[in-house]
Amino acid sequence: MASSKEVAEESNAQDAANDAPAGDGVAEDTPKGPWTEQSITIPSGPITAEYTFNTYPADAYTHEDIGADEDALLEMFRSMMLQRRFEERCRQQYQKQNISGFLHLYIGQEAVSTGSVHAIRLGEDSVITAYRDHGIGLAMGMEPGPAMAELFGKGTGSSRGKGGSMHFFDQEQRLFGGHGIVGAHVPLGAGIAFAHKYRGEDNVCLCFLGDGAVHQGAFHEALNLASLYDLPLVTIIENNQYAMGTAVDRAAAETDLFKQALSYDMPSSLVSGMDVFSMSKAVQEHAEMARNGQPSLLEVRTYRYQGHSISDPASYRKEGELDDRKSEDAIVRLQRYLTENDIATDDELDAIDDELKQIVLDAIAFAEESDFPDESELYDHVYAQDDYAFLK
Amino acid sequence: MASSKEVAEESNAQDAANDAPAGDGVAEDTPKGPWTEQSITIPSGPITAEYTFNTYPADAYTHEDIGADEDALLEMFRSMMLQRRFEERCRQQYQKQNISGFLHLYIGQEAVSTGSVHAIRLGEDSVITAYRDHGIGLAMGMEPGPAMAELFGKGTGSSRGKGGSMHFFDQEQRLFGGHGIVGAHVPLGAGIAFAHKYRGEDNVCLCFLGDGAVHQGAFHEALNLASLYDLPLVTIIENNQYAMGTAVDRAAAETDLFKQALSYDMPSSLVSGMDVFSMSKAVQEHAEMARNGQPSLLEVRTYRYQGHSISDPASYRKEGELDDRKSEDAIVRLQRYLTENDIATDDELDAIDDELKQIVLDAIAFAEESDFPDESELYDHVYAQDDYAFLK
Amino acid sequence: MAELQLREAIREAMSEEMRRDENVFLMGEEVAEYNGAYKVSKGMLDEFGPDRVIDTPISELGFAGLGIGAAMNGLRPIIEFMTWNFSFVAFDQVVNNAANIRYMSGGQFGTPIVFRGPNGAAGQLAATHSNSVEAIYANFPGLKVISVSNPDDAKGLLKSAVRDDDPVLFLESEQMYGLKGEVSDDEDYTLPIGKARVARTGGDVTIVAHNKSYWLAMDAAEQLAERGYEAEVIDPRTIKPLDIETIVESVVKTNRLVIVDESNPFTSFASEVSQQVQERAFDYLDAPVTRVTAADTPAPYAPNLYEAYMPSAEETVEACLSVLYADA
Amino acid sequence: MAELQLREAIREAMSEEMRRDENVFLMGEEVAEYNGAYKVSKGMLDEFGPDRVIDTPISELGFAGLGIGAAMNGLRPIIEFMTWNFSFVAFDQVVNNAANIRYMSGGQFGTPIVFRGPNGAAGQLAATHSNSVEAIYANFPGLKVISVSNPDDAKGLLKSAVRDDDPVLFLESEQMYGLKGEVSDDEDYTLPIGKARVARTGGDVTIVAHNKSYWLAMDAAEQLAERGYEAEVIDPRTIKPLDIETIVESVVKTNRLVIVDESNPFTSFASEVSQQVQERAFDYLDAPVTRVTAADTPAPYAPNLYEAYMPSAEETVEACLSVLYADA
Ligand SMILES: Cc1ncc(C[n+]2csc(CCOP(=O)(O)OP(=O)(O)O)c2C)c(N)n1
Ligand SMILES: Cc1ncc(C[n+]2csc(CCOP(=O)(O)OP(=O)(O)O)c2C)c(N)n1
Ligand SMILES: [Mg+2]
Ligand SMILES: [Mg+2]
Repeated sequence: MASSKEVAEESNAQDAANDAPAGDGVAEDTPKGPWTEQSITIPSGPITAEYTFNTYPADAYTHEDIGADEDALLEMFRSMMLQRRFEERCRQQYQKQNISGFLHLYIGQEAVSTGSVHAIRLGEDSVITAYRDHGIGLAMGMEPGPAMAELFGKGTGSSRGKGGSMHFFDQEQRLFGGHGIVGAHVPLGAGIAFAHKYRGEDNVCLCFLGDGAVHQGAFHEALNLASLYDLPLVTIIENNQYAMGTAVDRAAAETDLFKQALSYDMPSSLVSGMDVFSMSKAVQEHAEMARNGQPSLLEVRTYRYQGHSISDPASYRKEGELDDRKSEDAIVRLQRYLTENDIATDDELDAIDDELKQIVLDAIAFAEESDFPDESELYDHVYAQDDYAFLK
Repeated sequence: MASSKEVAEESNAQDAANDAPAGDGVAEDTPKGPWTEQSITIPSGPITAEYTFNTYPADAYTHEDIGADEDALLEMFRSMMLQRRFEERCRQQYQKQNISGFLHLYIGQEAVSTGSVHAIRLGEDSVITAYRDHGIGLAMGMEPGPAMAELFGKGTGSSRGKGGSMHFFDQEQRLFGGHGIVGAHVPLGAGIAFAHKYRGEDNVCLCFLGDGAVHQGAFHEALNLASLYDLPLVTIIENNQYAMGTAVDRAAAETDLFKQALSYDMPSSLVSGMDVFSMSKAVQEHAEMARNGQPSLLEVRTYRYQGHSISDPASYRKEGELDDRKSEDAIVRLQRYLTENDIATDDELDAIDDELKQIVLDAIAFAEESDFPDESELYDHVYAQDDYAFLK
Repeated sequence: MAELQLREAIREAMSEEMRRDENVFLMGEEVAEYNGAYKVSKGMLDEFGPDRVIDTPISELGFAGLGIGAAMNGLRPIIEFMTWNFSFVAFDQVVNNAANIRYMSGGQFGTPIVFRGPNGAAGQLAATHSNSVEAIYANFPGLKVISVSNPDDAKGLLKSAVRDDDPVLFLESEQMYGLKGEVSDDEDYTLPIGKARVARTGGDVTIVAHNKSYWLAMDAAEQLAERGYEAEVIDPRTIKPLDIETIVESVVKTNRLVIVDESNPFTSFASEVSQQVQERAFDYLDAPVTRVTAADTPAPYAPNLYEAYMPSAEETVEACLSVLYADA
Repeated sequence: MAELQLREAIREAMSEEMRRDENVFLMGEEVAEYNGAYKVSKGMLDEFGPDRVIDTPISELGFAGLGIGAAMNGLRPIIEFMTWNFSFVAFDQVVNNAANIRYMSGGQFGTPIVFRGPNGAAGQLAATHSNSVEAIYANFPGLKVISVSNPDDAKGLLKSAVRDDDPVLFLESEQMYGLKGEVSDDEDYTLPIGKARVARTGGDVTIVAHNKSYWLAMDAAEQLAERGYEAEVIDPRTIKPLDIETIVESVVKTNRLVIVDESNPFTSFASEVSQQVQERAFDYLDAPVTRVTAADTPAPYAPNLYEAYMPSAEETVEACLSVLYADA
């Protein structure tokens, strides 16, 4: 594929021609010695560099293009619909005060999680994300019961009630969290990828972050390290247009976030997050690159329908903006695809939906019936050695 | 001038044409409302972007090109020569144990400090740098006596003996330090520029950092803020090829450091740090941009002749590398220019050199004769209110 | 006097100082268009405009440093951390730059800057969003640290902080932003940094408590009164410089000290007060200085664990009874 | 037993653990090609190769986080901070990620990682390069903090740290790297984390001191002996979890405690030891717990100011004499 990297190297070759600073790519091949390979002689003419970025627009791929059979398609539908139904209930349960603390809903972005999970080797590859983590958790197969119980702060919760909404983890499925400090999990993603490479596995790590997290130094340091060490990492910016109340273009001097890859000699692409096929296609191709030792960056344009958190009225939106985005809805899009291509009827899909609604109700029942953790658990999991004497 | 920024906007215009993400530059003009101006519709074809970077090679400019008369040229020679003679003595004084702590010498990079100072309004514009700060301090007119006394830790030192080698400050000349934590002073530079703009002054801040500091998050956060707020800041990377023992191309995934500007929609240029004329020219043009509200980045290719600090044997260099670089020496280059253009004779220049050597000896004498600070000064300058009762 | 919420008192202090001195500006995440994540800066963008009330990207390290640089160059920034938890990504800027530049420059450059925001646990926000930072920052010479428990102190001390020539860290509380109290409306109302407030006098036991913990202490004092014990409650208000004299004076009278501090206990502010008091009032102490703090664990999410984690009025009463050698 | 420098003992511990367990690797600035800024990792690149001894850019925040992620995914990283001063740009990773992930995930993911490097002032390096960090990090539940004073403890405790399933911060000393001492050459030589060492027994006064300060304490003990006073010197070795029992046992015997800690005093480790001892041994104390620390100022560069800034054996002797109510 035409990637910014290759083109960058072309343009560098060309630079070299008019004897510009050489040495690009040297970081990739281990240098012969610890010394610099760079020239300090400055070329006379201006230096030009041209870059190309792949795009993955919506409505551009069929299910064959992403290697999904009909069962897989229905799985995708189930996955996205489950996320939405689950979170619709979360809102209600928060109002009922069964859920407390922060609650960040993912509604509108479901194609990103579902498409990405479809593209990887679930259970072998690794995933890490920020605090808006219900969607990816469910997409990866976390059980709705323990997930809801975590939101209720129950002992049966996926994190035993210790983490809550921002801290979904699943050791089995290799979801490494669920992290609350913006950008701070991106270096962790690089480290998870590092461990895969260190052990010689051909697994990758997907690291999701928000558009706002691009402005944390941690993101930049991690991307340079990932590129320098050729880590099997796909960094995925879920650009849902806002960081809390701050529009992406009020925070980023360069509003095309995919261009951040240029500083790290990394390929990057721009993807529609409103089409699960586009997401799957993009992540498949970039995960493959990662397996071959080439980290990359994806900017996904998507949209969150709800406020930043349950308490945010989101009055910063432009009038009509929300409806406008909703007209792009990824679930509706897949629904249309399934029916128009006679893969499923509306009735069949409604039946699945009803089933999912029931699953969510059962999850709530499970959470309600579960007990809060035993008080002694306050002191568990602070250290591997539980119940350290000095703690009390 | 053709800058990456303009080209970037071109290429964005063109992007917009094939309806790619709009909104670039929106950060510049205050947006009409808090909402996003960005599109989430992804263009079908790949996106291409072309960038151009100006270069300022060595031996490309005459003294007329940089608006320097003969006096100014001799001033430049004095400035560079003073830095070198001063630091040659520093090494000796360190071995005599009159200087302690860390000592980082600037020898080889003198054209960067002298050329930059020639290009700005000294005393009105502001400057901040890292710990390799003797050169810029002397170039800005710090007196050799108090400078040397600071290295000796004497009460007559420029920072009263409290800072030492890494912490040269000069309130008069507007040198804001002298900072020891790599990269941590770059946000300070943005803040100094912010204050200039806030007060409506047309002054700028030059912020110098090393090639190694590019890998600190602080650098990236500061550049985005500078571009977002249109701060009068010129960020100058003194790429002397090594960060301690680490060659620039062993630390940077993208070894063309000037390309870091692309992430922040900022113009950037590549400059030879081995020619004081090229430095002056580049800083003049970019300082002018800054006065007009356009921050920018300069990558300067230069070289440090000494080890990282006095204790570093610098065995990481390639064989012959040092001599190779020394053949580019900026002082020799200016000397040649002055004699070849009959601006000064070798004898005249030697006379200046002898005078400077004596000035440095006098500075040492001044430092030697000065007293250490009074012990009570330990508690001064912790807070504005000196001698806070609670301190003791 | 007017009755104001804590958030309103803070806003009034900032607005008055910005009217008084045009070198004062407010910068932080969501402070302008959004009117503040907790509505502390509500309306300030309208009054002062986007040049003085400035939204930032999520770049604490960057804008904390920007503020320090601006302070070195003559301005008086107020930098809001949405919460103090997020100051940890800016930690180096605060402790190495803001704290040391005056000293390292031999007094040539000062850093008159205020960093402010809510501190401590604020409900079930889990481990990374419940940090109490006063002890950590107060360890660094060059910094001043204030932590307030009510609107009037908040206004008077924040105005002093803005006028102070040194870096001041000003700690508020998310859960107290709605707390109401009488506040002076004098435009020049300032309170001295470094002076504690004796909020309740009593001769039996001294309780030192700041920020939210102050209210636990007052509650405990009431309960003790019902049992016939009079507690003297002292709100230090300033963590550093600490008004140790006022505390020692009280302990000399009561001979007993309990410190309530919702931080994790190890190397906490409570430890410091204890050390200083036993050093200066050793012969007056009839019982060990006792602290009531959060558990030495990260903050859990589950409501019952969270309750067990946080210090309570009940634990404070128990601690007081134990130093009084009275049975609970 | 072999006589090794501190740096050699640390190197031996790392190398033995890397031979024992291939999941252990070393990462940091200048650790590989340059053989370590202080030559601690000399020769390790040659033995273990560039995949296990890894140079980094100057990105502490990035590679500290990378290490934590690698630890979550089954490796056992040793992350070297060139000095602990530079850990402040990585502060959030250490205190919010390394410390909390086990807790937040309900025990699903651990972070077995060692962060190590020299701590404290190391001569005239001025304010930003002389920080002592033990108190700051020990405030955070989930972290373990070790600070060593000699080669043998360094080897035994670093090996335990690498084998520990929790994040361990290991504090060394630039000025002690050349210090020689007898070191066990048992490949499985480990020392328990959380156990103090009684280095010198005496019945008159207890001195608690770690890292460089330990040697001040031993020096002071000699001087006191000449005056007829026998000091018991305890090296806590582990800052957290603190072996308070050993310290209290000694104080019960000596009835006097002096803590030497080269950190800035406010909310220091010394404050914590003081608080815990007076709480547990109140009735045994015949004098106030007294600390000998650095001045409450940034570290100055000038040699005479620096000397005045740092704690000394003389101040330690004075402090002991004062708690002994003997005149200096
Ligand atoms: C370092 C840090 N600063 C501030 C916050 C407060 N905060 C939580 S979420 C958020 C917005 C993040 O936006 P984005 O990265 O776009 O993710 P999204 O919420 O859109 O999914 C902010 C500022 C934080 N958690 N961490
Ligand atoms: C945050 C931080 N990490 C590490 C160090 C130790 N250190 C001091 S200078 C230096 C190398 C910096 O190299 P560069 O930025 O290229 O500047 P140069 O020394 O070449 O002028 C390092 C790693 C530091 N001072 N600060
Ligand atoms: Mg967002
Ligand atoms: Mg360099």
